[in-house]
Amino acid sequence: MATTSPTAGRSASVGARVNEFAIKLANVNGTGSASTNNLLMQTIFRMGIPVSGKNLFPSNIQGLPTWYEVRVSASGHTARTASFDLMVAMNGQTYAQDITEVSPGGYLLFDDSWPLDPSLLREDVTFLGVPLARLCAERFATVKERILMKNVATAGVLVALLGLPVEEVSAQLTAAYSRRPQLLDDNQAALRLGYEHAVRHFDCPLPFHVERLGAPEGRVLIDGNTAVALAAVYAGATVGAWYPITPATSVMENFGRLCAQYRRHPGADGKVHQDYLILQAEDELAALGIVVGASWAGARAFTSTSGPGLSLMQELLGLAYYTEVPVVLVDVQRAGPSTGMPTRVQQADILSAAFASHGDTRHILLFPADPRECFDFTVRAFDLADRFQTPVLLMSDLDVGMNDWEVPELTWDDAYRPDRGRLLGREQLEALEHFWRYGDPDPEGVTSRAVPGQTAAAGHMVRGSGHDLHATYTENPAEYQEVVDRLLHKHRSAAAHLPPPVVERRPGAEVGVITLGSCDLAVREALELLPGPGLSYLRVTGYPFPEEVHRFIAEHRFCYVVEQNRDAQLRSLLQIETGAPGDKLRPRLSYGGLPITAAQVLEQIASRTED
Amino acid sequence: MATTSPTAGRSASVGARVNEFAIKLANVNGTGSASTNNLLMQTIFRMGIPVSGKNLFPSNIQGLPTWYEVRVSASGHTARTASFDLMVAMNGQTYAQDITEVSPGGYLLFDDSWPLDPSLLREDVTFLGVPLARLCAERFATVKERILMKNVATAGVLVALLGLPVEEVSAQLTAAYSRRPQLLDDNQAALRLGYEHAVRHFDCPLPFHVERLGAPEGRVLIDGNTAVALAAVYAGATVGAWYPITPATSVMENFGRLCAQYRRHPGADGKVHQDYLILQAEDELAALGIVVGASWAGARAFTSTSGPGLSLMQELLGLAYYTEVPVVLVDVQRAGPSTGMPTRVQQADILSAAFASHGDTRHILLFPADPRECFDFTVRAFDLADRFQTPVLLMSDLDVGMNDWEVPELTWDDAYRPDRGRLLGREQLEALEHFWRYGDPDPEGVTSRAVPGQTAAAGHMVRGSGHDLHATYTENPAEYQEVVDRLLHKHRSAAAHLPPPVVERRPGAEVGVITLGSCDLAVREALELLPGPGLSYLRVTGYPFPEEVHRFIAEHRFCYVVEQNRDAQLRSLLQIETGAPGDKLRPRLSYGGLPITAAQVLEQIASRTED
Amino acid sequence: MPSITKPQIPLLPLARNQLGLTLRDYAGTMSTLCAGCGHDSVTAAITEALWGLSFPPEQVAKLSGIGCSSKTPQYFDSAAVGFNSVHGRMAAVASGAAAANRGLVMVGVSGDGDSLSIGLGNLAHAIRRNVRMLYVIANNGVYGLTKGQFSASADVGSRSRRGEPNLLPPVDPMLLGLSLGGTFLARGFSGDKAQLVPILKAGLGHRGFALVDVISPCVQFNDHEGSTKSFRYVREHELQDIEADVIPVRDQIQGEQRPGSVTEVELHDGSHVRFREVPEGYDPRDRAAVGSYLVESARRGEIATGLLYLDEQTVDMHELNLTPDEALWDLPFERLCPGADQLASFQAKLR
Amino acid sequence: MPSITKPQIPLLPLARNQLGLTLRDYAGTMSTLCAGCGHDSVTAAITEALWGLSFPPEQVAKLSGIGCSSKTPQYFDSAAVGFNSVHGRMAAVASGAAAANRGLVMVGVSGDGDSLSIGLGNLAHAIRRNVRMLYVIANNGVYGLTKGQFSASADVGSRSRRGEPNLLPPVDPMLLGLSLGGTFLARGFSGDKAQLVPILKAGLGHRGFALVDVISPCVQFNDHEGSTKSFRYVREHELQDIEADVIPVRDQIQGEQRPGSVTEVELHDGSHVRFREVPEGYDPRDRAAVGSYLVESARRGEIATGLLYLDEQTVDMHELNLTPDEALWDLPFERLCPGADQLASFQAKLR
Ligand SMILES: Cc1ncc(C[n+]2csc(CCOP(=O)(O)OP(=O)(O)O)c2C)c(N)n1
Ligand SMILES: Cc1ncc(C[n+]2csc(CCOP(=O)(O)OP(=O)(O)O)c2C)c(N)n1
Ligand code: SF4
Ligand code: SF4
Ligand SMILES: [Mg+2]
Ligand SMILES: [Mg+2]
Repeated sequence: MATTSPTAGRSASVGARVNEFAIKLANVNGTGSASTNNLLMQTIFRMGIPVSGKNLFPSNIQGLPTWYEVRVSASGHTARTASFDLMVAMNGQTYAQDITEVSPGGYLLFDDSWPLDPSLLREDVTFLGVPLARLCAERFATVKERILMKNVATAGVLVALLGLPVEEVSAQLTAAYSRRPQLLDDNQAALRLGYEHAVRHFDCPLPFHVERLGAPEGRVLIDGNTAVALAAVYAGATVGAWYPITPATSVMENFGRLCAQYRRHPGADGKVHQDYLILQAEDELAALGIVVGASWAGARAFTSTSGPGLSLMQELLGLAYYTEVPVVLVDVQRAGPSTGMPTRVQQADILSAAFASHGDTRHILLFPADPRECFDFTVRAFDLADRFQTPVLLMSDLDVGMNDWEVPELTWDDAYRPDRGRLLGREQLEALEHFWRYGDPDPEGVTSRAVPGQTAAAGHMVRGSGHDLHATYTENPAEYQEVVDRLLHKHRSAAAHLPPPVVERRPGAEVGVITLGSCDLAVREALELLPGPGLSYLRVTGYPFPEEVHRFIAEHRFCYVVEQNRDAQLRSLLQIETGAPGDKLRPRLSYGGLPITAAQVLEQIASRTED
Repeated sequence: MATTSPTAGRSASVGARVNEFAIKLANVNGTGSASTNNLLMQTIFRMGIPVSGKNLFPSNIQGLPTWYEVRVSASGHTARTASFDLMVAMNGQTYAQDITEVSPGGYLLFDDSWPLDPSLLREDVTFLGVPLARLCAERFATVKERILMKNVATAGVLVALLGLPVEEVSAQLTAAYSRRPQLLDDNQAALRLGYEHAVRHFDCPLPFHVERLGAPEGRVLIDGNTAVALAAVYAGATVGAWYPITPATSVMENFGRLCAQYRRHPGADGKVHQDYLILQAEDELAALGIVVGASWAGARAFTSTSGPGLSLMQELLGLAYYTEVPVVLVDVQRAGPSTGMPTRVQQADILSAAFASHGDTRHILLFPADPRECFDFTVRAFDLADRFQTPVLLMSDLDVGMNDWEVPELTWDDAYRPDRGRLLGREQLEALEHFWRYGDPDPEGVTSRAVPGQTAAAGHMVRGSGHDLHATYTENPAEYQEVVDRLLHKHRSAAAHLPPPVVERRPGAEVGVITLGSCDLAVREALELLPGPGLSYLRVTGYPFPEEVHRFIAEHRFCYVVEQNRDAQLRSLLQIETGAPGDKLRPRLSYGGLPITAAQVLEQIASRTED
Repeated sequence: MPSITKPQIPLLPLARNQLGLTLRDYAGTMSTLCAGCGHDSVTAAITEALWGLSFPPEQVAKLSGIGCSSKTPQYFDSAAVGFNSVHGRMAAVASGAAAANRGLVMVGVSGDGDSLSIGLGNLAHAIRRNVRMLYVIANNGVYGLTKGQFSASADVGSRSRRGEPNLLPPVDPMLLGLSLGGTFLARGFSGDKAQLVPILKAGLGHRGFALVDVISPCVQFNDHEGSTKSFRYVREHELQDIEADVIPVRDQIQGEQRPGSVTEVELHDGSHVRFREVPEGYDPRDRAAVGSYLVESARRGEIATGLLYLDEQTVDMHELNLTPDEALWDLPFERLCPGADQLASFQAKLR
Repeated sequence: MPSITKPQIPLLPLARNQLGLTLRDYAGTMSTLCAGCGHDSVTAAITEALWGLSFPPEQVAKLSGIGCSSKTPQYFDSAAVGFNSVHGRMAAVASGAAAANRGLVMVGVSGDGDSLSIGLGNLAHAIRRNVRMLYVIANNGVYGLTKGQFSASADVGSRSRRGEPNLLPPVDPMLLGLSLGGTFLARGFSGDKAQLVPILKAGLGHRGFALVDVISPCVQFNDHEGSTKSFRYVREHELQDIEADVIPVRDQIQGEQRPGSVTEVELHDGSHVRFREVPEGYDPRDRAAVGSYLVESARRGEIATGLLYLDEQTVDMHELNLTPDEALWDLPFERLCPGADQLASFQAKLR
């Protein structure tokens, strides 16, 4: 990944731009800056202005650099950008790097309690010094208070600089700390401290700032992992098993919190009962083992993990595939290989997920592009897993999963009932002439399923070893093949049931762009900025690929395939499945670990249209 | 896979054919039939006639059906065949199936101590009844003797029927049991019993039989797992770690036996020392962990496993890839998915091996076609792993690994010295200006390596997390990418160092056949039998694919890709790597678990040339 | 014909249990293990225990990993649904099944390789979770199915068929279980059904994880001189300490009476376990003493058998997690899904 | 500036060891752990132990898994080559490194999550193999790096930051190690360097697997009221039983003298370990008694610290496998390769 040119994707100089700008806050982790970040995001969001926040945090708990990027875009371009109109440079360790990311004509806010190293100044940047540490030291007694309140004071400065409604911000603080009066006082005081200092010393607001557009009607700020957890509650999952791993941890932690909220009922005995069971397993093998066992016994069950966990789950994924046990696995992808960068994003588990496990194995994948799709696709994942009696992997990523995204409100149809597929109840089983676990397939290759504990006639024993229609062990080629051929047919049949790909054809476009997941916004922004007749767009939402994907590729002279990994994994899968030649699918890759920007997409497409 | 038509690949009726026929022995496992099988194979082999033996055994220890197939072919066609001139039907459980596999005009040998169910007779087959059980009951006292000796008596019958030199067979028994006179007597008696009965009652030899061609000069009968183990000894591996799994178990068991033979030396203390250390690990994760640790500390180390183990090794393979630690992993493939059919063959771990582990990870693979290549490629695997500081996976399979193959004698060049690549010794390290573990790459992207325990200047800490040139943790995109980009370059550079693919171009051939590993003989036989101008042939021997593979595909209008898996895994890898469109690479698949036959290849190619 | 006669599970065709079922109703398909394999006796004992406790055959869930031992669930209770999973993961799979449906009678069968090498971590944590199930280790000191490598329970000095000695100290599942807070630890011998069946019954009645180590000789690879898990060796060295007879409240089952003092413990399901303690004062509820006892008897080269440790105080996974009495998998969807209105209110906070 | 001041390893710049090196020569890079993290004290103690035993800094091999604790090998002995491997597999990777080069001073640092949950099986079997190494568990009862979930060593009733109680019984690595035939089991507290450094030295001198459990509080997620692994809790409940001072033959190191009876044990490297036993008659070589003692002290809510168990009779992995004295990795190729003639004779049998 080349460093992004500061001009691409944004206007070159910072004029008086209302509701179109980006700021970045550089901090040290563990010092309480997160609340400030949220305060800003929330306020802007509530003014009805499209906004996004990207949290770039280290794989460490305290003391290392952390950044928060806020992009405000009335035109709806809320993909990550890499050049900033205002840098809030609160971390000395990264100052030299941070200053380079300010757009020409932009601003840098720093703490002038200490002098700035003059070698770090830039001619084309306006430096705004505020003696934040000194102000806080004067106002607050303890070191801890000073560290925490400096963040709020900084927020106060930004409220003034960006034209945010200070009363609303103040009201938010009041709401947040209503039960802790001392903390509330401190917060309010710190906010004023920063705010008033800024108003006194600077021309507020800056040329770029916000102006209210309305209320965020029908929109919410939510992260993907929360959305997944909500979906698991709504889809009726009762068993969750997991092993902590960044950036997937909050999926199951949120599921637990939501279940505690919605699934605690008083039992017949008067005690509170919990209509769910979450097991923090000893490792990822056990986590998936538990899910397989629970699903086999009839529950909707799921696990969440990230790359290293996915690697550890390979054997059990193969088991679930071959025994035809539903599994929902949420893979919140991070940068690999190996432990890689646990707090950075990539979409690099695609091949590993599609073909997870040795032998001829293939799985259904879903690729959500934002938290709303995380919600919808997770519900869908449970239905697909049940219907096709097979693992379904929701391929989320750190950007979607852990950052707050502004999306249309999640909706729910109370008429929804789980599609449990061919899972037979006791009565159905008793009515059967015979029960063959892997016999009598429906046209899509699905056979009927019985869980333990029902009726003697349904007795059988599933196994990961070679088996025939009755689930009996076999080494007979024909009996063995009958089952694995059906598995392939079943897998292909699933394509028609996946969420349809998102397609936007430009009239006359000879060239297309194919992408997936969290690349969506950046690619769309890039396409708008691209000169000329424009490119058609297709966002893949799942694997196996529906017919529409094949058609799109066939229709275009060639397609760029934009994805966030080094090895062109989506492109590889497209090659295998569609048979398209390599020169029809041109990889455009971004894999530095930070969410992809329109500038990166543009640069790659614009500079190498020939190949 | 359609069932093989009995005529394809063999002449329709059984005439007087010398040194061109196939027989099959049906038995029950655990009854001692293996020694008979070996006796027959060995004798034919020593007569200088090309011969192959396929052991089809169940995943069980005692009491289930087991078969042994012997194919004799003066013309060198020793791939498995599925139609037999003589069936030795010693297992009542499988009789009904066995009778169907006899070629029209063929023979069936059975034990007529009991009457045969007349419904199982076939008009076009000659039935040879020998009262084996009765003969043995008369001659031997204990049940155990009777069971065992019945096998030898059967061998005696076959010696007569097939025209084998009875004195040579007898001499073999003498050599084998020289230290156990009672057993020897029994064996000789049983051999005579069967032999003489046959000579008395049948026209011996049968129309198809053997005639000596000479001595097996320069050829040996050996299985692939033994060859791999020998190579590990010869390449200087000192640490082996493994977890038992069929069909890989005998790799490490043989390594242990060979080391005990060649690597026990008296130490300075007068005690016997073992210049090797084999650890039977608690699981495959530990086995590979041990190999990674041993290699990191400088030893040539390796592990052997099969599919399920490969799945469990995914995470550590990614670690070795990213930390650039050499690993030699022998994957003796069996039929999947999941536990699959542990005693049946497939080539279905290709994708799982090539992209083993989450994130952007890819490995070097080698595909041996026979035990001799197992030997050569394993030595090469150690050199490649050291040179490219990365895992190398030898993709053997059950057919190559566990069956005896007749191959040219293994050869060894005493001038061979391990290519340890850029592994620096103490002096080299001390002479360095600086040691950067991942800096200063050579043109192929390889950097210098230091093992622990050498010199303070080389101190560093490798890690599976994001790192820079110094092996220091980083989350910086540019630093991170510098390393992973080099890894990709390194991987590609390895292509030129792999064993060259085996290519036979037919003049004017527009169509090619691409295959790999143990498909070799069957495909070659099929190509000879194919009418018309003929097809060019390429056998892939490794991944990443050398230039020649790309060229071959480009040169032909299209290629069939013949492999033993359901999902066209080699074809998929070829698509990804060469960019060839789907219709240029036409999958021809065989995956019932028995070694592929020429008839299967022919049928597939002949019946569907259009697609 | 040369085919091997397979051991059949001995049937008592006339005896009927409380459900009116005979042993045959709890039978599985024919075993494909080696003639004389100890595992077949374990199968027979499990069959008898299930029948004896009058569980509806279809209420049972059978689970296993991979190995000769792990094949055996196929050989009992064909009316049940079973899962022959992957090597070493049965404890995890069983935990999930138990989570989904607490009404199942969970029977897991594993081997020493399956449980003590590849599966050790997962077994350890299933013990900690106190998943309610009977977990049988058919322990032969070898990997039978892969042809006789030493397992982690092979004793030091034990010799393989090829004559190589085992070098590593054995893992004793009882000591291991004790160190991990196991709540039911018992050991039997496949050759002593009179002792084994009551132990299995007690395990099936235990409200928690019942770990039963059954010494089950491999006639193929570990039943020769030099092996410490052979029939002869076990017969000579077995130290029959404590016995447990389960007496379901529905019907008193009389076990063989043997001399010795008796401690009676009530299980949570209302049935009673009686210990006949050979050592004076042996208390299966005294963790520290049980540990010393196991260490000491191992040091004497003896195998302590019987119900060795019992803790009926610790609650099982479901009680711990306050799940309802119903099976989770079968809860009505209406009770699980908060509905559109709740989703709207939840999102009100996200604005 | 708002950056956090990191704890530095306290240096004694003037003191020199037998190689003439100062503590600084055994230092690593600056820690990035939280200010006040117990793990930094563990690092300091390891640094001091290595220095004190005068190992050449480059002779050390540092290994770890994944977690805050597993980051620490970076923070000592920069002259060594280290391997920060993957979660839970350090015991296996270390086994391999030790196999390849028996001359290395092997130091592994892991966490309770790394060792007792995901890595439990592999740790157990490294203990069985008796790989010669120092294996430190920096034990804080939580998963620090993933932000505070309970680990397998969290005590029952211990509360997370959010106030949720831990429900499962803790795994005590000492009891676990004992049940698996561990040969060196010791426990210290990161806050008591006077006791910890001698324990680590003893472990480094042990000819076998030295498992050292160090209670090392997480100031971020497990140092609040309700946690049983907090500084305050440990200080109040620690039961300092036995102490070990390593006295290398080259130079007598004086530990703090405390009252109590002394048992002197000679280690294989010729150094001596002395135990000051608080309980009358405590014998660290009596496996059964140690077990009861650990169970009993845990029952009293006390943490037994010190050198708790020692077995110097069992040989280590290399001795067991009869490997030569030289490092395997460095054996001359000529000694390893049988040569062309042998290959020909071998094949003579294949004809
Ligand atoms: C992941 C994996 N590794 C290895 C194997 C091969 N394997 C099958 S059974 C077995 C050992 C079985 O030993 P044990 O559990 O003691 O059962 P037994 O056969 O002795 O009853 C092994 C290693 C496998 N099936 N899966
Ligand atoms: C396979 C895998 N699963 C999960 C993780 C995420 N992870 C990183 S550290 C950690 C736990 C660390 O706990 P512990 O070993 O106790 O170390 P501490 O941070 O408390 O020192 C986990 C679960 C991972 N890196 N790899
Ligand atoms: S090999 Fe051993 S364990 Fe397996 S079936 Fe035969 S006797 Fe039983
Ligand atoms: S989170 Fe806890 S364990 Fe991790 S560095 Fe901070 S204090 Fe230490
Ligand atoms: Mg076993
Ligand atoms: Mg911890």
